[in-house]
Amino acid sequence: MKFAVVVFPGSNCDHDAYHATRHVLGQDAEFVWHKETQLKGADAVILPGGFAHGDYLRTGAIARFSPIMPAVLEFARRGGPVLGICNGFQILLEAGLLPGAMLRNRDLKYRCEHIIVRVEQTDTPFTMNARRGQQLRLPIAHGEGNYYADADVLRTLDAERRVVFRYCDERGEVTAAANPNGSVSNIAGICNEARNVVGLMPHPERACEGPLGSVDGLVLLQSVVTALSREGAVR
Amino acid sequence: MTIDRTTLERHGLTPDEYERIVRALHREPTMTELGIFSVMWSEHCSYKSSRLHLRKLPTRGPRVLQGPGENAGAVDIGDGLAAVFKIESHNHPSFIEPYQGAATGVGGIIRDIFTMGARPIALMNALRFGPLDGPHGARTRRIVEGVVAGIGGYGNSIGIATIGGEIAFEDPYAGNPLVNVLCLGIADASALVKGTASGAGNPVYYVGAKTGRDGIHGATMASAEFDDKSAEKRPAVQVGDPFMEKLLLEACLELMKTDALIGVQDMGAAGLTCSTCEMGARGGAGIEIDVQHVPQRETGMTPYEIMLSESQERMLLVVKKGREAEVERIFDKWDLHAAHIGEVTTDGVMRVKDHGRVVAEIPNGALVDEAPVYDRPTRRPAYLDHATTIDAAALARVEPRDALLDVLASPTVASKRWVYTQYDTMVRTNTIALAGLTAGVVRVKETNRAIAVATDGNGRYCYLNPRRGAMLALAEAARNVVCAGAVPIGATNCLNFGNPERPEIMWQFVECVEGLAEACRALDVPITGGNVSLYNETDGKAIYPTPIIGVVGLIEDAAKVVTRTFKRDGDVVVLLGEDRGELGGSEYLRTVHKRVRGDAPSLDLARERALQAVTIDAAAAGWLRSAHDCSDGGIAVTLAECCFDTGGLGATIELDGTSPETALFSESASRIVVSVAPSNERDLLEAAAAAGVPARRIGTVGGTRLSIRVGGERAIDVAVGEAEQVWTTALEKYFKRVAA
Amino acid sequence: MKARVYVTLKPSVFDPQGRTIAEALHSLGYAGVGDVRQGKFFELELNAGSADQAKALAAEVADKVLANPVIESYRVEVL
Amino acid sequence: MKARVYVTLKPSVFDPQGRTIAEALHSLGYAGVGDVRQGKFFELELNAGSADQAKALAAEVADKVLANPVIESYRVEVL
Ligand SMILES: Nc1ncnc2c1ncn2[C@@H]1O[C@H](COP(=O)(O)OP(=O)(O)O)[C@@H](O)[C@H]1O
Ligand SMILES: [Mg+2]
Repeated sequence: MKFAVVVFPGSNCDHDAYHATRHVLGQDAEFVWHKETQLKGADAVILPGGFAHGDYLRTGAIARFSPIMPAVLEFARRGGPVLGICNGFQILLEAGLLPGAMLRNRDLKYRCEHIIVRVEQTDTPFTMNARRGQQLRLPIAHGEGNYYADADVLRTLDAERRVVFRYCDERGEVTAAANPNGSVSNIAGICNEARNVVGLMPHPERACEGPLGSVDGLVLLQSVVTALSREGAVR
Repeated sequence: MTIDRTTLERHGLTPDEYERIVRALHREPTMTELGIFSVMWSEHCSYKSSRLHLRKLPTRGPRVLQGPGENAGAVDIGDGLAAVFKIESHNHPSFIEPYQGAATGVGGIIRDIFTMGARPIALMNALRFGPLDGPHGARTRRIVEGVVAGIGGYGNSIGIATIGGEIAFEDPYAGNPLVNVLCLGIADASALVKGTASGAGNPVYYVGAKTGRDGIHGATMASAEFDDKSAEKRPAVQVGDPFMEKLLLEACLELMKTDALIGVQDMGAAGLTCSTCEMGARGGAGIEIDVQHVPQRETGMTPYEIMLSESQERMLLVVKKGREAEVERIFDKWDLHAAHIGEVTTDGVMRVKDHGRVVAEIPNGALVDEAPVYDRPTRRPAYLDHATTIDAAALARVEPRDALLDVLASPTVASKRWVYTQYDTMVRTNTIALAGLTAGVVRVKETNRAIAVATDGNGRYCYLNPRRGAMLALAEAARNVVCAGAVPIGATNCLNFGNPERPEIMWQFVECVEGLAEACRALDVPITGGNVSLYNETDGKAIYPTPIIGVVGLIEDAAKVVTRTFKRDGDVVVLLGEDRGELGGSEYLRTVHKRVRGDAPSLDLARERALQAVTIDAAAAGWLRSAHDCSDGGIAVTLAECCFDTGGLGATIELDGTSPETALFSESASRIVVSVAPSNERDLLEAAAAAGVPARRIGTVGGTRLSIRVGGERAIDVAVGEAEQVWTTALEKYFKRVAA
Repeated sequence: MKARVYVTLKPSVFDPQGRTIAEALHSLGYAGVGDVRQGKFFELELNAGSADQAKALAAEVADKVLANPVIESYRVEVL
Repeated sequence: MKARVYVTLKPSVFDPQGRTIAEALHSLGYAGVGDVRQGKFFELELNAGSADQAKALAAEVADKVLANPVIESYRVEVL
């Protein structure tokens, strides 16, 4: 299968996503420059981390107007798997593919370290190989990962089981102390109504090789390979 | 035109220097020319006080591909690749505006690396601040927060992992903090790019941010002391734009894959002036530009202002004639507008026009090679007569356990977690030793190799004994990469000192340079570049003489990287090297007894070299479960740190000696604490014996307490968890927000 | 013509920056300062025929780009 | 009593954020937008006896904490 890694000006985890999908997972992967308008026949799309347009104005606010975004929206509408990592998640929020918005981290500081998330839902193309309740040790690296949604949206997310990852402690408990950025309900990642678009703040692509400190991120990327082999790709 | 004294003073030029200018030009300079000379002949750009002495540094070696003189140095790391690295200071701007000063410092050193054709993959920073409490505590905390946020703000955004560094807090930096940043990149060894202009008629391009009035005379500011009037010079600080630099970085690397480029240099200190004349001088050519084509952010800028502006994120490129369209296409792709501002000439002259009218015409040689060189007088400082003695008998007795906890809580020794979690330490997935565990280690993708980098420099040692202090700095930086299992292959240095016009400061400088040179030779580590930052004084008070040394080491097998933490119950703890009972200049004396006294620890370079060789071999053989050197705080701190970040693994240790304080806190150099599986103990001890390196089993890993006996008597027995709590929280305590 | 667009977090959204500043001010002894909220503003140079046109243009830009309606509200002022 | 403190980069200091926003607006087809500069503002609840006192307090706070005089300037407004 083939991953498209969209490159916005200022993306800086584009190579990480490419390396993980191509060299670790052994799948096909291609960069797609944001000024292009086609996804080059990709089976899954990754919006990588970084600081698109410097994150000036608001994270993701300018990137969502990129020429490639209509193609991403259309791909998502037809059910294609789309993963937004960190800045990619922020872009999905700004683009309206996922609900809510990002605020600055509660303590106003950028934070980079390994944290733990709990897999809440396994019926998305990015978590189908995981166990419900499985704990993943993943790095975070962001200054604005404090997820916000109003009470109505939160109710909908809960009712529709769309919170995919929550920050938790080593025992799997969702506690305030385990929340690195102040996100409402410890939300680390969510999906859309159709469940094919997933955004999360932690970086699974940085946790795919032992020497980097964790391989827990692999399950997300392997899941989408499984999902596509079962269900076939959307073109 | 007559140029009066005040004009000269404003330009930081002496009457003598003015006469040299007139001699070089065979006429009086125009104002624009005077401005150009003033920045090129500033201490910052001309190295006029240091140049004579820097020549003493060894710069050659079998692996050196590029020594000092280009934007950065480069060493061969095998597989056709080069490690490109350099260190740079941004001390003065960081004091005035901590966030932007530090951020633009990071931006500057990154440009030096990618202009060489290298992809930057790692950043390090060496920081010095005043105490976090006491009379200037509040100001210092603000500076620390700003500097750390600025380093992170730039590095995180541009996407280069900050993999390490070091921070110390000492009184003399309260009025003059140090911000030294190192960047490491990887390049194709056969495709290093130079800052050279050649080929008459080849077009000269300007690319990047527009030129504004910011930073005019920044280089001159970095060449003067601070006083209460420094506030007036403040607008010299600039706002960094990491997004622009990210675009420049990607566009330049893309351009470098073509063969359309002749040479490139960033516009750092002294901006357009420096890049234009240096590129011409290196290529034995001239460059002619017209400032009307320089993209400008403000209206009505004069040629003087355009030539001297230090606006950030700008580059000067020389490309092959006929390839213009290709070059412009690449920059357009990245939304950068490349402006064609001039041509290469054959006459060796830097010619600046304004709408066709010549406003400056200076032979490059006059600016670069004929810049003044001073052999400034030196005098051994009087403080050394008394500072180097300690009256050990007068020291109050302290319980060793309490002393250890005190030292662990000293911000200089304490965990820097509060700092490095604010840096993206992992982006580009090369970092293979998590932050805080060892020297910074990055793998080199598509090879089996990894590179370790460490920076070190102990200002107290250099204050008490500049020559030996500098030797110790190089030895310690090298030892740190060795502890990761790497072979040191090259070094860069940033020499931070006070006002060189004072003979005592100049003496410190010369002593340090000579000490550094001797250590480099003995340990076979060539210097490939560096930076000198002088005039680090406020109101006549100088910082400690502080050479910061960055050493780059090569690990052939990335799977064999060694970290500081004990790994397994039952492993044997071995001390390589030996204690010589040296408390002079130690962290213990400073923290527990509030004294900066005594002589710096002794150093036998032959022994150091043997120690490092044994450690490298043991790491390569796969014997080492952990390795950590003894430095600030002595072996007690080393052992404690081996227990930290392990989930509470302890050790039981027996040390020789009669005085627990000395045995525990002496900072004798050339010592490494390693742990090995019991089955490897003999191998290691035999290898050490064969190399003439003292080595002794001092205990075992296990339990949850750190217990140290000295001369058979119990000295320290503390729960690892308790000590670790002190060590991890000491720094962040200063920065906790007050609860509402 | 110039316009300013002021963007603030909606009252229902917690403002960590304002809160931090308020705390900092209290710890510095400014007891007279109560709540603090932080916002941002944009000064736009506009090429518009009239103040009304300028206002409409600024509002459009604010709506589409400068503010995120999920968390922010804005106000336009023509200078 | 309420006061607002507006903080902007000094005119001579380059504003990369403003420039990036302006470029984004141009590429979205907003040709009528020229230069953009970004600033921030703070809304302070103040416990002050008079408007003058409020203004003085806000100015002090602006000077000491809210603005960085090296690169920024500020303006105070009592509501
Ligand atoms: N302490 C030093 N040791 C060795 N080389 C040095 C030292 N200081 C400066 N250099 C070399 O002098 C040259 C000029 O340095 P510098 O003016 O800092 O360059 P840039 O303007 O690119 O920062 C560089 O090649 C640098 O490596
Ligand atoms: Mg340079």
